[in-house]
Amino acid sequence: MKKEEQKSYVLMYAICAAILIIVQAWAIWNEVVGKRPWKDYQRKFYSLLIDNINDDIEEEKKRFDGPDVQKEYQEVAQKLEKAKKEFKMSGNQNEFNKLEEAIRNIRSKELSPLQLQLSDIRNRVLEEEYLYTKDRTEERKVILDKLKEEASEALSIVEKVKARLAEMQERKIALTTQIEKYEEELKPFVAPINKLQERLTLLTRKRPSLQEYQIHIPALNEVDRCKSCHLGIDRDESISDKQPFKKHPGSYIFLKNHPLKDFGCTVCHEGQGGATTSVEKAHGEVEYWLHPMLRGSLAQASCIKCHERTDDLPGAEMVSMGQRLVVERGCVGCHDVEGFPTVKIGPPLTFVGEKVSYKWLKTWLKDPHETYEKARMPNFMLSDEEIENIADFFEGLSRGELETMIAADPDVDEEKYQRGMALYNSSRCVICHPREGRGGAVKYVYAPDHTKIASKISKDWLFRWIKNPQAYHPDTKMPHFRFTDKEAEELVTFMSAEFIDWDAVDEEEEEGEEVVKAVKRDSDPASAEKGRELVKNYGCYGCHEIKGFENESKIGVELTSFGSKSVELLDFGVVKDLERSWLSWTMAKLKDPRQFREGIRMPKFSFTDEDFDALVCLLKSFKERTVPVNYFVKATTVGYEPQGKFGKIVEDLNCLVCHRIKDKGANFAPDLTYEGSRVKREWLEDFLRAPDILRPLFQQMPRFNLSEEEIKIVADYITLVLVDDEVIAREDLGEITSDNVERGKKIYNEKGCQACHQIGIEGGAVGPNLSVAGDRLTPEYIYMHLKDPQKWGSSNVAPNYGLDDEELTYLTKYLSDLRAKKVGFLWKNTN
Amino acid sequence: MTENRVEAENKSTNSGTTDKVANNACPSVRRVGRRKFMYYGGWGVIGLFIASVLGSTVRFFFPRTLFEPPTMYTIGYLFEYAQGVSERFKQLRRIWVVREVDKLYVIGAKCTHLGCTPNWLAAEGKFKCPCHGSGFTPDGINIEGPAPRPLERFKVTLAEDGEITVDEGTSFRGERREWDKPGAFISV
Amino acid sequence: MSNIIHILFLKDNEAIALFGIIVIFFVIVAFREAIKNDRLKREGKWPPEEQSGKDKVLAWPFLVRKEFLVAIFVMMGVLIWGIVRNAPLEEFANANVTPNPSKAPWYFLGLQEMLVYFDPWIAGVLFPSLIIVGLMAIPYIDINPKGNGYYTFRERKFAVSVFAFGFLFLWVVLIIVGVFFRGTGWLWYWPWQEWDPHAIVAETNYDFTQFIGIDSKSLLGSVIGGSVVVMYYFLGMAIPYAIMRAKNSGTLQKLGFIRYMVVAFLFWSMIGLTIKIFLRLVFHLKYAWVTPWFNI
Amino acid sequence: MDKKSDAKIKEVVTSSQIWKSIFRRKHDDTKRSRVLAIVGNFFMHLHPISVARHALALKFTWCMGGVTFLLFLFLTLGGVLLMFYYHPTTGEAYWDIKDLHYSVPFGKILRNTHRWGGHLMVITVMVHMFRVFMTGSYKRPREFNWAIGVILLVFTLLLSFTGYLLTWDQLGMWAITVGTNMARATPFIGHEGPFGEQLGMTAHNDVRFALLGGSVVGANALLRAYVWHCIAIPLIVTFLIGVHFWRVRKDGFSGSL
Repeated sequence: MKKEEQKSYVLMYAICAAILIIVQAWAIWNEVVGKRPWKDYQRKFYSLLIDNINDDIEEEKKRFDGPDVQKEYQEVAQKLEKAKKEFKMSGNQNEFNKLEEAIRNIRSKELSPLQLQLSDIRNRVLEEEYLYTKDRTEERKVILDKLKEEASEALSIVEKVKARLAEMQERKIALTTQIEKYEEELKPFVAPINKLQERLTLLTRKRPSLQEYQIHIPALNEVDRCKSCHLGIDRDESISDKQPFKKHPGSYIFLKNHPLKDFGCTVCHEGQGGATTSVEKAHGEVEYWLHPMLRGSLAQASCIKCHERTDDLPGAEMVSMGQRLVVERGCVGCHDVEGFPTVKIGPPLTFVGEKVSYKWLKTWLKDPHETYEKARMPNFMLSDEEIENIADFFEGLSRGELETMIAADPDVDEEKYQRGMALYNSSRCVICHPREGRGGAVKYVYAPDHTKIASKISKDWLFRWIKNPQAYHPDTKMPHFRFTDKEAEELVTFMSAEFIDWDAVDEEEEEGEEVVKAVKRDSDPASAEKGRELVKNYGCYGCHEIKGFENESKIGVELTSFGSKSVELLDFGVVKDLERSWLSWTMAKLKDPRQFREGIRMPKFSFTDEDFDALVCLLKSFKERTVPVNYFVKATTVGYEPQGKFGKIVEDLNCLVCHRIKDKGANFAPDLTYEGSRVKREWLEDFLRAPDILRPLFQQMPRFNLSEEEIKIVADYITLVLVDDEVIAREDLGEITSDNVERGKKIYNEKGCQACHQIGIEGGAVGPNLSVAGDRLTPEYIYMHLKDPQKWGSSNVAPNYGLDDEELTYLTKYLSDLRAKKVGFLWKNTN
Repeated sequence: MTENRVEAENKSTNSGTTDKVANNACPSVRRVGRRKFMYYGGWGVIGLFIASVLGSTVRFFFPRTLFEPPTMYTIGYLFEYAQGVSERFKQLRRIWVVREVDKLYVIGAKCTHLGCTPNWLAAEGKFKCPCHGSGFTPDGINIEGPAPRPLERFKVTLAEDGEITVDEGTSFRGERREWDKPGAFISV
Repeated sequence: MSNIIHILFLKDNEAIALFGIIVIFFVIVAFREAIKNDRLKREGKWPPEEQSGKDKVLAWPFLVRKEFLVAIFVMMGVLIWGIVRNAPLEEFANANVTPNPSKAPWYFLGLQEMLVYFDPWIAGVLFPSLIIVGLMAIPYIDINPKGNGYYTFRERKFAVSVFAFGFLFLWVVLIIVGVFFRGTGWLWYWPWQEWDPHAIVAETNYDFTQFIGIDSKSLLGSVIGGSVVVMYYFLGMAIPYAIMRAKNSGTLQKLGFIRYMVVAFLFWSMIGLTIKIFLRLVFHLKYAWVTPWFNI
Repeated sequence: MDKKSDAKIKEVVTSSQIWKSIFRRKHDDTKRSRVLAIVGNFFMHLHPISVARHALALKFTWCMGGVTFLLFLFLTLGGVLLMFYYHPTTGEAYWDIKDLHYSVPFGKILRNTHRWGGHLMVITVMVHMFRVFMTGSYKRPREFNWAIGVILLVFTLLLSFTGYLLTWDQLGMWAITVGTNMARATPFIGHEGPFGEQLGMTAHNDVRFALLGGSVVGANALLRAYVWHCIAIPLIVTFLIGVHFWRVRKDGFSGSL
């Protein structure tokens, strides 16, 4: 072994040093290039931008070189040449130069020294003034006055010089008016190209340096650097349809209302706004970042952060649908969510034993969607034994008054049957209740399918139900039709003969059972007790009112902060091949709730794919709000409640299931907020008595058989309360004469109104029939409506034609003149 | 690294090694030459490394992004300003908005002497800096005290919706006759 | 297998893996050197010429150049490490959400692992204090003049064994266990097992006196438990003392009574720690001594 | 390179006034100037003039003490740089770290090396101690220096520990929570320790409260960790390292038989 003194480490030293410098180079590369992907994107963006501008220039040039444009251009150019020549020839140029010289001279030699002198005097005046306020001696006063005089003198001199200057300038300008005029005229020809060229040179010579763009919003405690890659996000046009160069879609709704500088990106889209080193990190799709980016419509989950109400919010359709679904489909029956009311969406089961047949109950429990496609009740995937137990339990829920369950009965009095059918039609049951999948047009009303209803429920119950639905189910959406006992009986007769499940009848006939009249059976108490336990276990009382379960608490997990639940807290159980993310878990859970392990009680819902997306979107929004108060958008109208007797009728008839008044209710039927200004009282009363055919069949309002007194209450309320001040203010529209009616008709035809509206038997069926518009609508309303159709109710699809006042007046008069007698086509009530 | 010294040491202290050197003089010389190269090369590389670390450190002191108030902002609409000097945005943005008969412009509230914030003395109709007594006319021209040049003006433009936008990134200096340039004012 | 790689690159764990490798490497180096030296000694070749301490070499340049090389090497390593691997940064601190598992910094994981077996005041306060005091006391209680300045095992069997046990087993191994074998819910996971936050393990522990049918919280239980602990220390100290005394041991004479007591107390505390771990793992012993104020 | 010109350049450089003003004396390859290189240089003065031959061997010293010191210097410098972009407040700390990762030039590598270097220093300190024990180097006359070393070990752990919280993330926060929760079990002065309750200790007056400046890991704890980590402990450690080195120089390297 060598002694230490003889050893040489120089080779090792050289190697280490070399590696060290390489590592340092690596570190620098990493810093400058490796971790800065946005530099590449920005370079690409600018090159794309230049390409785009080049294309535009080419196009502009082609346009400019076109013969027509060239001809015009040359003409003006020649005129300009001539003007210039004249300017030179006539000696104007010399004068121009002289004037310019003179102006310069006056400015520098006269005005500047004078102004300096003036400010000096002014300063002295101020000083003297100050001193005078201190001692108030006469000498000072004298000096001060003298100075002031001097100052005003100097000022007048300055003013004079200025006036001279102005005059000279005017003369100077006058000399070149001709040239300037033609130059102005030439500008539009070359302006687009010049502008583009200017942008191009700016981009190629003085391109913005590659840099991190940052939006810092202290109020939101937010730093977004998204624009570093998405450079074109707030441009008016996309320069490429690929990310990250695209512009923000739907920018009218989103970016215009939420300027980037005040909102940034992550307040809606989440993700890791500050991250710039890789795409995954920036989008927050990495470990330890709790808020991965909400792409596309999922970003609607953030609307709720600030917007108290989303149901009318454009661009928030998905999340508002989710909000509706959560209530409509009974999610809140099992899960507590802050801000959502607890509603029992199912019918009460208090005396269900006397309502439905045992057999039907069993098929229903097996899978509600088999029986009724639109059923809201989910499939609990019960075993046959469980079904039997529950059915036994429900069978016992009865007052025991009904000895027999009499339902379907095909052999009935023909006359009664016919009258029942007419009543069934005029009551327009089919608007809500589908028959073999047809009908049921009202959104979000889940009325049972009538097809096999006779095999389901007892006649007696049906009779009582039709007479007064709210007696059995206070929250039902079914209106209280004012049927007489006779009418109700006819209806029941018709229904029990018409809506029989013939398949089941065939089946039973084969089995040799009693077909129609199923005798009420006594249920086994032990089985019923088991059923009771099952009802408790599955939390049926979340949606249905069931006696004995009034004080039970909801069986589901609270969802208030579900959106921010971390993946570790989600139980994937036996499912192995699912991506470990919130999104995929939630989707899987909604689609097949029980796949994770045994013993999960959540049932399977029949949602469409759209529903699933909407629910996931809403669930994502369930997290604590963090926006400052001034970002919060309160609902514009506070809950309107119809008052008094009118309110009672509205509740009884469930008017708001279809109509909307002051932002409350649905938008299936016309908005009634300003109905008082819209329709004439006489027509309104007639309509309530016997609704006219105004709209296509499935939208026609049913006849509720209101009493005269009730009709008066409703009409009073509508004409007095539901009015718009603007419409009332315009009462003076003048007389209706045949002359101006004719002119109005001409406008009507010119504007193509008949394409959508029907008058008599002509015209389209998109808009309401206008044959008796004059009877129905007030002229003031017609006028205002024609002026700005969109303003009057969201369902109005009528385009705004931008008619002037005169045209409006004539058109109004024409329409007001459309009355029953004039058209000669009397509309009869349907019954 | 200290090989040349080692060689010297060997020669001076340990006579035994001289034989070796004598025996194979040629390879040794070449070896020494290469060693020397590596030695100096090594120091050069280390020097480069230290220099680049220092360079990186200098770069470190220049952040890419700042958390300062924006230099581009809006100050409302034309009709909100009456003739004269408005102090509406002095607290928030340190500017004065001045409206004359035919134009509107924005003056930065920063004395051109040593950067203090002057006061607007409405009664006397001038800006007065408390630090060294510089005075400026309402349009920003220095009239008294040590201030070397007029107050600076910032770029103003009208946005599409009619809001006035100020861009502090571009300033106009009176002594350079920049106040008549487009962008220095909005004509009313 | 993928699980262990996952755990390896979690948080600061790669540093701990490196720690393990470095420790193993240097333990091998140390004991190889020690055995070599011991052999030389036995063969009478001691002291070797270069360890005489009289043969000196100038610090400049021979020491400095080596230090410089090592410095370059270390900087290189740290730089590469810093480029290749990012320092951990988890979610924003949230006092309402405790990550599972929730671990102390790695060098305290030995202590955290001890928390499984002892109450916090022992594992987190008493033992760390004893470790610090004990370490500082080493030069004063190790009166063996041999082995000063060279690796040896034969001449310092007791000292090296105890230290190696304390450092390697009670410090390093417990850290490794805490880092790599303790998963969600601080449950034991083998490297090939996946951590399951929903896993359930039934574990019931018993106090010492419960084994003999006496309520550990009663006075009698407390007295019995206390006497067991006291007897452990007393016998542990007294018996070797008596034996050495009987043998007329020179070591004992040199140590003196106070030094002996300190050594014995520290030693039996260390052994007691191991015994408790063993009893917990095998017999599910919870506490040996239960009092209203503290439990051991 | 031509030897003559080489020598000439060297001559010119070393005889210039600037060179002389910095290096004080000539550095030629004589024993005397080599001795003076150590004695006369502020930085080199930590070394003895000459060392035992066996102490040069890496397999003897493992160079762990030196590496620890090197890392300490490196961490101090890097830490000073990191402080330029760090605000020790609960609202900003985490985002500052994120910014170091994403935006600050060379911020990421600086933070990474600071973190890994910190771990490495804890490792090297432990291994250093292990080596000192194995070579028996704590024995007379170096007992006191060993005690200083143990204190330095403790402070190294504390340095790393206090640094953990500064990122204000879940890892740091809960590591500190778990770590400091042990302190509340301190006998007598911790509110959950033996006799603590009897002595009137609560979560608001015990030793953990003093450590955290509150009953939970919050804004005060962050600021305290920051001050301890960046100022107090480095000062103490610097002082102790001085004593440690001074004792090494005075007591000499171990190994003389």
